[in-house]
Amino acid sequence: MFAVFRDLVRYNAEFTIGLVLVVIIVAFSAASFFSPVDPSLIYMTIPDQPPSAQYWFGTNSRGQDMFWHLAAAFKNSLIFGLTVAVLSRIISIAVGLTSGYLGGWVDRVLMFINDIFVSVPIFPILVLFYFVLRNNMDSFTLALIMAGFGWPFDARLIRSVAVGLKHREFTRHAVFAGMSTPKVLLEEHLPYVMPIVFATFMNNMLWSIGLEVTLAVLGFTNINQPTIGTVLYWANSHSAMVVGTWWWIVIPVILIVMTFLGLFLLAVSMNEYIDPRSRLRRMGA
Amino acid sequence: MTEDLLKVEGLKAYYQMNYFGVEREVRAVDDITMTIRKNEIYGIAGESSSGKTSFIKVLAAAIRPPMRIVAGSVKYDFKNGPIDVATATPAQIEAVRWRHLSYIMQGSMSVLNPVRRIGRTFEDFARRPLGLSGEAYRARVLNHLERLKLPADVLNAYPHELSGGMRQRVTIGLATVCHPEFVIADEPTTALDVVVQKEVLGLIREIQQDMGSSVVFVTHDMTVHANMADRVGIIYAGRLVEEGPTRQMFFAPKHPYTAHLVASLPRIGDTAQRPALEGRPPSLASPPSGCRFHPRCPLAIDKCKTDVPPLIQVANDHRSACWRWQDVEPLVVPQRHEVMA
Amino acid sequence: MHGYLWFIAKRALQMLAVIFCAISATFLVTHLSPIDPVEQVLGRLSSRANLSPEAIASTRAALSDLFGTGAPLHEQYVNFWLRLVRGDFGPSLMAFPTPAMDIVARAMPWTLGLLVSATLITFVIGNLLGALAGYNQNNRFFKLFGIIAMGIQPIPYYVVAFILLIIFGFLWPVLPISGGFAMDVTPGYNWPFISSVLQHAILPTLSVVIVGFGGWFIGMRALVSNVVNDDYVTYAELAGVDKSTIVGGYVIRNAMVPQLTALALALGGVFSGTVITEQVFNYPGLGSLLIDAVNYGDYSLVLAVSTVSITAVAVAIFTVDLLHPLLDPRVKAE
Amino acid sequence: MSTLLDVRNVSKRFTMGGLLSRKTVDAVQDASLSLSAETPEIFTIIGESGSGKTTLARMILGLELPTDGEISFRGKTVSHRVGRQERLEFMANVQPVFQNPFEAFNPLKRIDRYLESTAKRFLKLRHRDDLDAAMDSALQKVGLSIAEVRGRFPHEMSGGQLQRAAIARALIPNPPLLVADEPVSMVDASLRMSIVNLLKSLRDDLRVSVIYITHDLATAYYISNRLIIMQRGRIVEMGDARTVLDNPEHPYSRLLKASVLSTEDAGSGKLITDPGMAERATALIRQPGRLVARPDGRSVRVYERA
Repeated sequence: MFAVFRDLVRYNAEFTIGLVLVVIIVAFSAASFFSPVDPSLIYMTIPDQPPSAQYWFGTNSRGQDMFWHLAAAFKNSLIFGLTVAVLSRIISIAVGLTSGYLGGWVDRVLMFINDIFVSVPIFPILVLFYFVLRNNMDSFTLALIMAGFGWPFDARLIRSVAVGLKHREFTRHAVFAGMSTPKVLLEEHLPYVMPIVFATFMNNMLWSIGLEVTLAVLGFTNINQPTIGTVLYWANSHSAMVVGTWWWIVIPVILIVMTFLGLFLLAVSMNEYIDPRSRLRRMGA
Repeated sequence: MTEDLLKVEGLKAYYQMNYFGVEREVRAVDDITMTIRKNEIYGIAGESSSGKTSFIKVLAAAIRPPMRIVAGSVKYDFKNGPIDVATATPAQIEAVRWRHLSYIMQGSMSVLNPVRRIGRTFEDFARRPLGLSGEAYRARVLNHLERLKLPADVLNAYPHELSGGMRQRVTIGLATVCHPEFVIADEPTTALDVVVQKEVLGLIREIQQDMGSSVVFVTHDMTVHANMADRVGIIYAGRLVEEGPTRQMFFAPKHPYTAHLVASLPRIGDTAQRPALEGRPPSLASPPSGCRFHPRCPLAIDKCKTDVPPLIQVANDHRSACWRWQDVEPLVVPQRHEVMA
Repeated sequence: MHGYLWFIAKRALQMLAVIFCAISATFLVTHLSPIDPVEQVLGRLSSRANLSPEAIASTRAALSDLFGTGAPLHEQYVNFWLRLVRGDFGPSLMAFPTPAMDIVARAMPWTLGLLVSATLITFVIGNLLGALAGYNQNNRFFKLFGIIAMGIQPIPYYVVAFILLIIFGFLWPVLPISGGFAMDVTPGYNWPFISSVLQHAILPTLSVVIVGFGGWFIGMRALVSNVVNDDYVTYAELAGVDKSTIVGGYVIRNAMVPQLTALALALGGVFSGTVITEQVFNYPGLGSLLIDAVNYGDYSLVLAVSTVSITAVAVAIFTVDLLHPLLDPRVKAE
Repeated sequence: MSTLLDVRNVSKRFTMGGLLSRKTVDAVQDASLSLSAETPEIFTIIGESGSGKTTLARMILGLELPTDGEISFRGKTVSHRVGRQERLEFMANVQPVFQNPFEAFNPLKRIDRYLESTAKRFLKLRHRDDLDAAMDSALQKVGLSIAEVRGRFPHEMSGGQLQRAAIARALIPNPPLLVADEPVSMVDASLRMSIVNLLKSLRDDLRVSVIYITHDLATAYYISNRLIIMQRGRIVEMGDARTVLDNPEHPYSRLLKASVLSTEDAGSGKLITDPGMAERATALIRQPGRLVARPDGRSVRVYERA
């Protein structure tokens, strides 16, 4: 595992850039654990200060030090993304492996449900949830709902691998060696889908954080909790660009782009590492 | 004496790979010299990963990275002039493709475009090299299909609508419709059932005799070679270890590996115990020193471990690369047996 | 042809099932939540002074009818469907007493236009360039293009729309950044109106195109670089088949099959993106409508927009699926 | 004399397509055979692709249920829809041998893991020493030892070693019956005979019966005691291997034999099969006919002329 990591860093520029970006963002958000101020409080400092030695990222119109505020926002958003990714990975692994291995009507039913989830436009649904739940919708509830919608693409991907594995002889061999179905799935098949799980993990984080940003910007989440989205929401509602507090918008946007680019590059380079055909291409180049 | 159509000299083709910093060199074809004559079927036999597929890729001028020709020449003497595919430019190769040099690729399912009708594929492949237009082209194709015992309406079919045998005949048709001088066939019958296999083999032979062209036929199945080839060459670990007229190869092999291949074939009407060859084919990335067969060879002596045996003439038209070729005996004496139909 | 009919029947059934399940889920969400939708809406309404008691009463009646509050759950469910199939979502609160459905119908063409044009542009250009990039892997121009596409692709719709807004609203104000058409033109089939509509559509479309493009480009490039290694392409190259025939008839043709499936799967996401884009550019489509309705607490309208968009996306996916057998003859044989 | 395996009038019909566009394929039709418990033998099922030989094998392993008829092993019906305990009991008696030795083990897992699981499940062994002893004794039977296998991954072993290890794994519960589905069709010539010879020695030295499924008449002749020849789901000829293959009676059996490429005329280039032969054989596909016993012990499918 370490050797793979080392090779990726050494020979895959995309992976290295992605890793550097993600490490920067993670370190930045981890800084919020040492924050001298409670980031949810307002009017703690002089408002509307441009970036300076004292306030690295400036302060906003609500009197918050943007450095610590953004650190907390990124921490919350990353935790949110991780939660969604972990939960939806569990669902997609369970559905994908079971569906692919058992086949028959179990497969048909699961894939039918899967197709429904794929073709439902999630945004109106999330808005509907917000509309009904209003202030009862905290970020964990939102994560649960999004995990409920974030699995079907990847479950299909995992299923297609599992179908292939089912017909490989070692699966039947394992069965005739007396292994039970859960054992076959978890010990024989799971290792094969782990690369997919890792790669889709990143993509899923991107997707959920992006969606959270969107909802928050529109004011459809708990706007008092600092997240990437709520930062933009408040900047918008104070017309930051118009009144000239550009750092309130520009710095978060740069950080967002770094986060998304970093996660995306990690996902892409891992995908490439997994796909044997592109591996072959690489050798030919 | 018949004329030579292809002369391969000192051919070395290696796979050179660099994957995430790990460099690997696989010597798939390691110093092969041979000739192929006009109007003959030359069978190439070898186990999987012996380098036989790489070798015929070179013959077919289908060299792609990571494979590279390291040394040697592959000279054809076509009617439109000689060409060395090891050094020829893409345009020169283009000029001989299909008209003079054609190729039947392994796996009839995957070599046909799944979303294109057979007729379109025929047009793509054959229209330009044939240089015929309209009716003349159509007549030529239909005539060719008839010879392959294929109905005319396969032209309207998609590959997935045909049976395995039909598909294989279509690929043979594609490769032979231009009456090329040289056809390379890579395991064209491996996936077929025995009955269909015999049919298709018969067809290839028939067409070869009609056209008077040369065919290089590659398969690991020795019984196919016994029935198809005029001459057989055995490749082991990237090297040609023996070649000779088919009959001599089967009844008087002069290399222990060939002797073993022939002996291990069971026959109906004969229940004598058949020997098995232990060990495994060597890795082409780090082949054994000396004779590459020595770790599995029952006749191996010390010299075999250090010195590479040259391919020398051992009988009329028969060459072997073995220090002890004079001691090689057929392992199972072939019995004459009445074949009942 | 028989196979094709079965294929259509199967897909149609699937579409209906999607619509049915999604809308049923909508019903369940609103009913399983601890909050009574009717009272919740009315509670918010009473805090607004500018609504007449008449409007409130009529809304209470419509909502109670729609949700059948008080009746057993299954009866409520049946009622809900009965009204839904008639397109009756009750009156909108924002524009009382206009039926919510009418407002949705008015917003629909804007979104549809944006969605269809943006998707078509993205799909065609993205796939074309992606295919060329996949086939000419060592071309510098395409390599650079790929890097740019990769960089833009993961950025959320909102951020891209926002950046465009900043550029064209503040830094270089040459394009209209708000609304569907200018105030001073008369809607109808006249040139000033059409040109105004087109101008106003540029930025919203562009933001959807920019985000979507990268996905298709990267996807197609990867597919093509795989197809290029497939035996039938290698074989055609060995046979000296025309390069243009190979690219068009062999490579792109085969790589398009999975891309079409991907298009069907992407439509839901594109719709979500459109919603956000509309909000940013204040575009008079379903997205802006949905957000306004949520902010206003207009239950009927929210429900109407959700239902219509779920149905529309399902129908769009169905339509794309119908094209599938035309591209892949193997589907019919299934 | 007691029967080990009894296949009685077994048919298998597959339904393709969805609810509306139903299409049925009769993979196996009315097949019967039985193996005796006292005399171990290699019983060969010969057929081309689509003959139903693999389906029949899958039914014997209990992976597929017959649509009609019954398969019983030592008097008990074979099925996968039974309790786990009963299924394990069956698996302890009937074990498969796989087609491709390189595929038989999960490339990401160690080989001994399969052997250990087998010993734990079927022999109910718990202690390290007992497990090792069971594994080693099975490996010895195929010419390997635990030392050669322990801790190794599939890619570290040769095809021959892998196939041996797979067979050793199957032998751990001392099953009286092995089902080998095309065990040599995917391996190189040099490996083929070593596997075929091993199957032979299992029968002769360990008294294990083997159902050997193949399309290759030559190896069938070489190792089998009895055989059946299947054409499109039907058994067309059945009997002693030598009797049948030396002088096949059914037109399809004759066609198969005539299509076998022989090395006896190597170099003479004889590749023509009498075309009437193929016609006669395929003409019979749709007719049911019935199996009739011949004085030399074989049964042949005969057809009433209309």
